[in-house]
Amino acid sequence: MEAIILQILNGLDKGSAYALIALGLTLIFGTLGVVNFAHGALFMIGAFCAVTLQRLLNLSHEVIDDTKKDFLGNPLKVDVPYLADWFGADAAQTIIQWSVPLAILFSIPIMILVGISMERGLIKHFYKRPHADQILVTFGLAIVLQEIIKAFFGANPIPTPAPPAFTGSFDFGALIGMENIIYPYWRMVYFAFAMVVIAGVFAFLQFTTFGMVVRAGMADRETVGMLGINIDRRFTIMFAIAACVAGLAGVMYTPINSPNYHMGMDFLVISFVVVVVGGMGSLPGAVLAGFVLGILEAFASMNEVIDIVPGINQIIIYLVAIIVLLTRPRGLMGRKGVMEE
Amino acid sequence: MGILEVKGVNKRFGGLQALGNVNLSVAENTVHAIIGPNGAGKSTLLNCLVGKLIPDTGSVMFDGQSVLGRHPHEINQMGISRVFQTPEIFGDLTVLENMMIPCFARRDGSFRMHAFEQFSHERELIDKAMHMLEEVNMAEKKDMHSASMSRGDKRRLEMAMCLVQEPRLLLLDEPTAGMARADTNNTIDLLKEIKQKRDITMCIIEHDMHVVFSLAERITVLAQGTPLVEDTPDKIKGHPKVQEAYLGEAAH
Amino acid sequence: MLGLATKDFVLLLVVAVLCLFAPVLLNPFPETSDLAQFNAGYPDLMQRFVIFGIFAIGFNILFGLTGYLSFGHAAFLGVGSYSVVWMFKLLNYNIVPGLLLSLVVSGLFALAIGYVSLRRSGIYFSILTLAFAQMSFALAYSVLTPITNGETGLQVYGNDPQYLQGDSAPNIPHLFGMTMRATETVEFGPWLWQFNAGYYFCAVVMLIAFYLAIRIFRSPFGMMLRAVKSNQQRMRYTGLNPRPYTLAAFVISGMYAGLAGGLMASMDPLAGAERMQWTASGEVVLMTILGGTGTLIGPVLGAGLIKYLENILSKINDNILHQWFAFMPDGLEDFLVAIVHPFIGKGWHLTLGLVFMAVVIFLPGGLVEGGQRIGRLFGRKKPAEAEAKAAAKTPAE
Amino acid sequence: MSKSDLTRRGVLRAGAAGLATPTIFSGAVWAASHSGFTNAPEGGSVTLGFNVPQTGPYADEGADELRAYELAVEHLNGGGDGGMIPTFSSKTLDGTGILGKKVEYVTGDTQTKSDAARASAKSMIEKDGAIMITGGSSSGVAVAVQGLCQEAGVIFMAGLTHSNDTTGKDRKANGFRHFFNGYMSGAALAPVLANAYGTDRKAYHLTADYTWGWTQQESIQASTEALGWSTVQNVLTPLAATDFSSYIAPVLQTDADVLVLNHYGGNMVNSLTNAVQFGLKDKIVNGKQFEIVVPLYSRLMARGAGANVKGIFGSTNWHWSLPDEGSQAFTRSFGTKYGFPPSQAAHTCYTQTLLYADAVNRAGSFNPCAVAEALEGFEFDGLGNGPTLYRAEDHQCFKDVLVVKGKENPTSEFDLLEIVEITPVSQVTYPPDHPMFGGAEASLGSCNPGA
Repeated sequence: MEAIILQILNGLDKGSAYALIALGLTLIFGTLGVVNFAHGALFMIGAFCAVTLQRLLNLSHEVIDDTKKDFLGNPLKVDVPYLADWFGADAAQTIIQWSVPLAILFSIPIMILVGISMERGLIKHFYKRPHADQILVTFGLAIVLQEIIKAFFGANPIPTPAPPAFTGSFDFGALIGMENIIYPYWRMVYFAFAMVVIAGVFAFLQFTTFGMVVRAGMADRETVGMLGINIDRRFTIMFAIAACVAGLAGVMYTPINSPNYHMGMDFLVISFVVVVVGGMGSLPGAVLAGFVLGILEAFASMNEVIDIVPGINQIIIYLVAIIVLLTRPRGLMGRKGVMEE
Repeated sequence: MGILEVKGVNKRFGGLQALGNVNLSVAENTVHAIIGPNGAGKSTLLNCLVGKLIPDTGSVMFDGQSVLGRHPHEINQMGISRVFQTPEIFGDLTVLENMMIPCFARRDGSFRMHAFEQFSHERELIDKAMHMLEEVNMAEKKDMHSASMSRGDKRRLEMAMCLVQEPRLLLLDEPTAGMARADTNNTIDLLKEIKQKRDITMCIIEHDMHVVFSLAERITVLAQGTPLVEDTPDKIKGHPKVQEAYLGEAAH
Repeated sequence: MLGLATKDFVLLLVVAVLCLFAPVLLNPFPETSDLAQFNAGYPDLMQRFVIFGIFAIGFNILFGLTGYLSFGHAAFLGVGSYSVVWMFKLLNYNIVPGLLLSLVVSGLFALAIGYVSLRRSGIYFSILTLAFAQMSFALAYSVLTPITNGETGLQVYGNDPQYLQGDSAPNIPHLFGMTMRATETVEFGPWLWQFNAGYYFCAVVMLIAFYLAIRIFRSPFGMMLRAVKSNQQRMRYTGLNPRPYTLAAFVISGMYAGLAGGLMASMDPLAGAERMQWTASGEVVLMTILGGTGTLIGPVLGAGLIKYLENILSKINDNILHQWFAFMPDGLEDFLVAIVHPFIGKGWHLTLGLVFMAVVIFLPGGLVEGGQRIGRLFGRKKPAEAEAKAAAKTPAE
Repeated sequence: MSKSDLTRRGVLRAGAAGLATPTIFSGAVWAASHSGFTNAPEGGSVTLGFNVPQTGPYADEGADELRAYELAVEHLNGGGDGGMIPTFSSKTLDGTGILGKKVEYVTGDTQTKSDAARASAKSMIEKDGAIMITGGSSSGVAVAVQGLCQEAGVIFMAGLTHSNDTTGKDRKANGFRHFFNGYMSGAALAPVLANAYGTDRKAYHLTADYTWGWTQQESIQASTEALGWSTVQNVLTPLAATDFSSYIAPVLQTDADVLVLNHYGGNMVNSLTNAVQFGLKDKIVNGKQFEIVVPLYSRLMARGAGANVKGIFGSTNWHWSLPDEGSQAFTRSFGTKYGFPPSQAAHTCYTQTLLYADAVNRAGSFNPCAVAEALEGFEFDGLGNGPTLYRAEDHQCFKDVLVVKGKENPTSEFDLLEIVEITPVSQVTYPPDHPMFGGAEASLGSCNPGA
């Protein structure tokens, strides 16, 4: 029982990441009709916004400490962050430790800028091109973005810990009278954050005129165009929002797993699977599929399950995708005619 | 006994009764029109005839054989061809290639692996296709990229593609929808010419009364999924029920 | 000739001549020059060019003609490789049984996956094929290790049965005694040319595959496949069943992939699971689009370009850059090295990404369109590239 | 014309001056130049092939290997401070290259994929005339390239490869490994673990689901069980996994009190980070403090896990803080040139290059068979690991193994590990026909000089 509760928590947590990435992807892919292979790169850039902020806060000058020696036997040079000079060592320490939450604010304008320049500079010209061309250009872009990040930050993972207040884990078990149900704080934060972002995007699309127009555009782009509404600008904003969602998912993910330059590619395939299993053109479908696949993946990695079906943990997502697509032609909640030709 | 016999067909979509107890008989070698206001169930009925939809109850017999449960391509192979509301052609292919495909389909059936055969060896089919193109006055356009043609040409090509298969029943789904008056008249003339030259049964679904009364020998009026009356054009014109259900509404 | 229209025959002939003289043509720079770094005329890379050419030609039969974008073709590549190595392990090092088996096994594999995946179209089809291939990869890497030898890759061990291995037969892959690694080396002035048996074998296979592909493209069957891409609705209402046509195309292109995989293992008797990963599937998609989807020669060009960049650029290091720019003043030399540095060696991915973007932005029809433009620039059509594209679109007479 | 199974060139480059008169189809000259083995060097230089991951997850490790190789070439050619050459017990290296020939090198990208690695190695052999291939940062690649070098008839000096198979069931006559292996990690770690955590421990293993993971797990399980530990469970995790939470959570439900992470690289960083997130380090089970063990440590990767490595035991092939003369010389030489201390990958690659060069000098020939003979059973010292034996039976180096622990108070980003114990070589030695190494069936085959 405890094991099952824990795996549900794990599933919700994995699902949060999947859902957030898929949500942004489906806005671009299911809505704008662009097969965006660079979406994983947006997630990665988000994560590196957190790394960059951490580096910025850590900007230091060297102070020579004669009492210690470095590996070559010379006096040790100690890096002292400028922040420490300005606010004192303890305050600086606290600010640096809180770099990931701070990076949320830092990343939003950056991601919007990245999204807008990507859409205006490149994607815009590919709305009417075949999907094949979109794949080639966005894949090329993804590689270029990845390599730029690699050139600056290297290939190794970079630790970006959560603030001390959120490290460690919470004892659920004590709360409900069961043993051994503890769960990391930051993962709970991630889940809550995902919920807020998802709710925000839905509310935005549901309750604003902008959202109404975009939803109408999703359903029938030509008609909306004919109404004289400038759908182009709205699509740009849409793209920026999608980039933002992906970026925020990346920022918040950094304390869970240390970011590296190819983390986007790792998530790319999964996020396409999630979007398609959810059904093309359906935002709730993408979110639902994210959580369903997350939970199933968590369950499939339980020993009891692997003992029965060896290797199931390796293939569960793909197996589920096949079953869903064969039983439900347009995924869980897909609309007819979107990307079926 | 008509070539097409529809008996007691019902079709529901959720709570909506799209077709209610439809009976229809189309006699061989006639032009039969099905008219009715929007939402009367004309398209649903047509889709039941070609295998796109399966009725909940009832039977659809073509030449004594049931078409129900068969795939569209099987129904076509039985001798039913269909012209769509917006011309459905192979836009990426040339006009002649468009014509060749129905020729192959008629000769080789629904699938054949002719992967290593050559076009130049298919003289007979090419002649047949060219012949048909001449009949619809498109022979000189044979190498054109078909997607780049006018709508009227596309319509003519589509009809030629259907006719080259020598169907026994040709279904036309609003063949003049969205056309200018002159184009409509051309289409009417073309259809008349076609009818004159061969034995063929046509079933037209149409909105435009001008087309219907120019072509049809019998007319069925559909309203709210049920046939209202079936009669000759002259009788239909004056029929009070029709006036009320259809023409009356159209006069608004 | 050979049942081909003249222009197709000329294309085939040009490709054949290029293949024949590839060891010379791909080594344009004398060994002694600094530019020898860009020579691609060594056996392994030439083999890769033609093998990936086969892979891409086959993929194009499916994607270029029917428009069905498979994201799982690497699975067939892997299956083909495993088949060949298993034949090496069980029978002997002759490559013929293995290649035949790779055709059969990849065909059956494609039949099974295609039968299921083709129930859906568009992106749903792509994801189904992707899922099957990723499952194959994950299982081959782990649970199926007894069959695939997992991460290490399937290879021949000394204690394998090799029931038909004669004492005198070569202990490396061979074709009835002619080893795939046999190389004639010819020195011509400062040039060095390597004529490799394995490469020529692969080239012959590719020419046959290319010839068959032209025949398919120009056949009524090829036209039906283009009809599938164009309008499935009309096709059904014309009495044709699109499913067996797409399935046939899927199986044929799966067998091309299997053959390519088989050849890879024949040239180099090791079959690794990563050959089945999605990145490998994606690579052939990129090759095809890069070269020109639906054109005859495009996919081969795309395959060549990607493999060239991968194998040549990745080997250029700063040391070599300094040699190139050594004639310049020191400051300028360092500056140029610093400029070029990000794009070579470990940065070859960056160049690859930029090439993808540049091609798709400036040459919407892929490399073939580039060829056409050059052809137009010089006022006369280049037979190879220019006609390939035009031919694909001209009437099927 | 000459006929050969693998050709060489490089000659032309090196001996360019001698080619003033163009020779047309001068096959005879070619044949004469063959000394009965692949890529026999001619002229004044010899080409080595450095095949390391330059893209993909191990790119940083590959970059460090490449730095070490460049340093080694510099030292062999008489540049720099000579690094470990002066401390090396064999004194044949005198800064004049190898056998008097200047050392040149080519580089390639393995991408950490067997196919790409083999393609890269082949191009070095076929195009650049490399006489020896070295490098790599994973066992799959090492085994694949080793097999290729065996077929091609060149020597392969493995870089970082830790799987038992490399010198176990996949051992090859032309392949040599200086790096230690899974068995040695297990044998070295177990006593230290038993000492620190007691002999009554229940271990839970998470293992990367591929050959290296399995051999590592098998080794550590055998060594710890021999000292009284029990193994609660071994769970295989997919290589592609990035989030290990669903594998870590079940640990909480068992009575295990030690978690062994048989992961490397990105897998290790993530699984360790996740384990610490779940509070495993602070957990008390059966009245004992819960512990985590990472059998194979890499300083580069440990950096990715940040503070999570503190206090966690593992093993490593070498560490820059070793006090012996050789290690100090190498660290000084590397650190002066690049500004940071070398990694264990860099060390093993540097050492392998020196060992190869020395073997050629001692053999007096570049012929792979002669080189192999010179390396087989070679005993040496002064290269940072104390007295070392290149065992003839399986071409594995036998030397002391370092047991390390994540440092509590690192002074810099390079100072993450502290050496807990140097396990003597006698404790980690095993017979060549050990069942974990292919048993009696495993054989080197015979040396292949190519040509």
